[in-house]
Amino acid sequence: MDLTAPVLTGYGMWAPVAWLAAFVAATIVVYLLWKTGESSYKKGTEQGRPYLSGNAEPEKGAVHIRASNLYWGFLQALKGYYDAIVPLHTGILTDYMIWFVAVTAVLLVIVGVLS
Amino acid sequence: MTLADFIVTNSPALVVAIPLFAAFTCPAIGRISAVARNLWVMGAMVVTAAVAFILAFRVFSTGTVIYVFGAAATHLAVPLDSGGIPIRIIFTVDAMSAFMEIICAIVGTSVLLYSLSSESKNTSLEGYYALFLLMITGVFGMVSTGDFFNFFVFLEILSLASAGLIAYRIDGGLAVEAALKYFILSTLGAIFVLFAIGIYYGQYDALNIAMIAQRMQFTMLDKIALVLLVAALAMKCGAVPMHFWTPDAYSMAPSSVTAFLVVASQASLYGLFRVVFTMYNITMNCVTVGWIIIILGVLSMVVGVTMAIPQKDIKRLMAYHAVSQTGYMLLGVGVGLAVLGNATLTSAFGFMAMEGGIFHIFNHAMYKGLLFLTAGAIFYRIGTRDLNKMGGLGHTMKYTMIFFIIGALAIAGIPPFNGFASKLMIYESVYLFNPILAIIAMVVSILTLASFVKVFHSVFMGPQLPEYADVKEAPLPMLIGMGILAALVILFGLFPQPVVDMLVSPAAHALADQSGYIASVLGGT
Amino acid sequence: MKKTVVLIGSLLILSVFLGVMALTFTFGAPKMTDMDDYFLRFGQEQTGTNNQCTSVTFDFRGFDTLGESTVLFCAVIGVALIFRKMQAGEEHENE
Amino acid sequence: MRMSRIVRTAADIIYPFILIFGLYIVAHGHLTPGGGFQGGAVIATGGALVIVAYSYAEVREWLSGKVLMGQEVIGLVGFIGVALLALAFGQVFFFNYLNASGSLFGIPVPYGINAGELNTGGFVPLMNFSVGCEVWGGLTLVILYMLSGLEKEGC
Amino acid sequence: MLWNLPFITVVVLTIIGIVTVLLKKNLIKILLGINILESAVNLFLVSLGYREGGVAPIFTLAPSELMVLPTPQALTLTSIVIGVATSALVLSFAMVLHKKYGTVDIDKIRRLKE
Repeated sequence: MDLTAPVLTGYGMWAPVAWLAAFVAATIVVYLLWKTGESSYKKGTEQGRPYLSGNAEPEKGAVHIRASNLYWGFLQALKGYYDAIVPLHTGILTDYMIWFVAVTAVLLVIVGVLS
Repeated sequence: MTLADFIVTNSPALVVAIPLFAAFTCPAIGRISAVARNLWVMGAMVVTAAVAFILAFRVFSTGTVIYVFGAAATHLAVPLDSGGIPIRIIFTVDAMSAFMEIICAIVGTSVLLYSLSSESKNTSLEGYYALFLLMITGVFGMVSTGDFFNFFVFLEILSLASAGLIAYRIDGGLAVEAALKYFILSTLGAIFVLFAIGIYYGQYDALNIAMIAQRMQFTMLDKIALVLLVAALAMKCGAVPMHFWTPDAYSMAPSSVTAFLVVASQASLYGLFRVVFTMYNITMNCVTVGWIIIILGVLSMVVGVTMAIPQKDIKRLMAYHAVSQTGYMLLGVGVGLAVLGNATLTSAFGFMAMEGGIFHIFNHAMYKGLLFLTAGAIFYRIGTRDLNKMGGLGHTMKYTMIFFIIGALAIAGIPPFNGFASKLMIYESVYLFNPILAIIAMVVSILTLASFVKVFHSVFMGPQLPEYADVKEAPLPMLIGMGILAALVILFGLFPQPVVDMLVSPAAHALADQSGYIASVLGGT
Repeated sequence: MKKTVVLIGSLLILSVFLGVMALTFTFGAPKMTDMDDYFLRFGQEQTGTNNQCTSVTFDFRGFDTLGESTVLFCAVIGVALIFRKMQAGEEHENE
Repeated sequence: MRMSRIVRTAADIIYPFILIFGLYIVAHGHLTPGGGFQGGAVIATGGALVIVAYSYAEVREWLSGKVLMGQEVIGLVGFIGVALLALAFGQVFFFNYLNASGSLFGIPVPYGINAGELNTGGFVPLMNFSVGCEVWGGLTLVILYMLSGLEKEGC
Repeated sequence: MLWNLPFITVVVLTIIGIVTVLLKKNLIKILLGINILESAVNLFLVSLGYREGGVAPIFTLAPSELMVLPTPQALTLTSIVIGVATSALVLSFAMVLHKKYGTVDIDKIRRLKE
């Protein structure tokens, strides 16, 4: 049995090993290109330090971006959707059971009557 | 009869009997010493996994295996004097069941190894391990039984054991609240399932799945029973809009239990597929039911991933992702169901969609279990699940970070990990069925990647925070448990085609082939 | 308000379909009885019990009974875990 | 709190009869209505009567959870062991190897209405006994654990 | 319709149980509703197995050879025990929640949401 045979999806194919070989080759090429550039980087000089337009560098804990600050824009863009979908998750068990019974009823109508 | 023959002959019974016996004796063994208890439980789990692999090998090499409880011979499904009806409880292990058993064996072993150290500091652990083994028993029984009332019994075993384990850490009542929600909902679902069983019994006087399938006429009562079963089992596997118990239960349970709850929910998914494919194959209106499952799947994908993005609790976020990944399986298999009546479409893309969905079950069990275990390791070390309080753990927990990266890339469908292979199969076959569904699936995959980038950044990246300066790496058994799953994720990502050939494609064919299932139980028809 | 409408509607639909179910079955005359006739005819010789309910419960469907005792065991262990005496700091997953 | 002397004396007197009745139901499970679960439930009801008559603290002095848990484990292990013995005999799991074997519970029963013979039933009476033992222990244990939760609650 | 009265009773019991489960706010009453549903299912199973004029399927001094179907009674036995186990677990959950939250009102047990 050929381990590296591709997955034929009927529409295309997927050969992970070949993909990995191409990936490694591309990485080597990129590395060679990167080696050709001459390095003007000097350790321990001003280059190493961040330049915050003259301001003092804040200490480590302050620069860490907390999780709730990420994707603020995404949440704002979809605000209407989230205002609709989040309140559905009321922690009340009764609502959950009403959802269950209502879905059962809707499926009963769909399967029992319409088909 | 040598031991090997004995094990091979009785493997369908032993795969359930060994964990049952170990669970029954666990409270007594726990009295002796903790080491003896751990050795006993781990040995039982390893033996069970070995027997499950033997059974799966037998199934994949020689076809469907049946085991008749209490008959004169293991394969004597239909007594000679009974006029061609099966009267006893029959385990019918076909390729799909063997596939699910492989999943349960792998995840159960690694998760139990993980919990040996993650739960080591708690009280009354013999009860914990007994319930854990009973969960494993429930999954094995659900996926390998061929009797519908027996399926219900194992469903209840799974529900009670899961509820008891979700409430294991009282956690100021939060865990008990989550367990209560999960348990009352699943009890309601189980009552619906029992109603459906009564309907089948009253019509056909049969409890065997093959017998019901052979006598199926799709009357009005069968429609009602189908709806009850589909609703109950879809609720049990956490499909939107019946997914509300999922984030609560997954986030409040101990992480090892959560990683196995994923497999437990997929056992209900297996039950759903078994009902629609084996009991009502083409006697029902495949297009309607297929579209119902597809719509449930699309809703699960979209709502799950969009609800996951603003979450603050890491395990809750992963639980919403579990809902969203369940949608992929429902989508793939639903497409396969919708075109089941049409031979040309089925051969064109129906089987590919089903194979994608079934392969995704395997992959999802692996990488979602891995992600929950990494979340548990982080929680074990720093004592909080709040993403806003984390940061800079990559400096200290390097192996955990590597495992998390593997799992996150796999769930986001980044090549060359295993999530990509199954998602690609789903995308391309679903695109031939309906392009919009494929596009929705791709968008959901992108959102999954975005959400996990957020988690990775806020947990591992950034400067080392002063409060976590002395955090150590997770203990070794936890790392081993995670490593098994991570190695499987990479392995099945690199060599998907052999897996598809050996496991997934036989499973899909066994699922779609109703007459073969009936013939394997009732003899040639 | 919306909730009550959904509730009443689904209850009506459920009652209608369950009523159809109730009127389809005929009480006292089961459609097919072949499996149970087998139990009644051969149960005594094959299991040696006069009580056919017991023979079905413990012999023909004995595995269900094992699962049923397992369910009771699950409940007992679950209750024992709920009411166990917890040591300090055990309530969180933290070491 | 413990109840009055009348209730306690009545419970003392009634409990043996409940025990005998439950054991009768268990033992004749394969001949008459009843069986392991019913008999075990009856005996557990007697246990509940005693626990209600005397106070929880008093009952815990003679009756520890370990004993009941051991009883339940013995019942379950006996059940699955009786079923697993069939494998040891080279038979199928849950095969009724004792029926019509002439040995214990092994008298063959022909088809038809008969007066009932206690020494029949294959392994069904053994399973009845083990299940009765398990249900007896389990239900009493549930009551005891719930009362312990109440005690901790302080009400 | 009188000969179908048991099945109609099953429907009535089911609706009563679902209404109890969905409308009551007390956890204990919700559990009672679930128990009503379980008894409805048990009645359904048992009445499915009834045969006109049949006696209990026990051959010990049986009055006649015409007996009702034994299987539904076995299934009912199993589901009864499962119901007992369910009730025990839910009641202990309710006790712990009452101890921790100070209430069994299902509207107030909602610390886990969104």
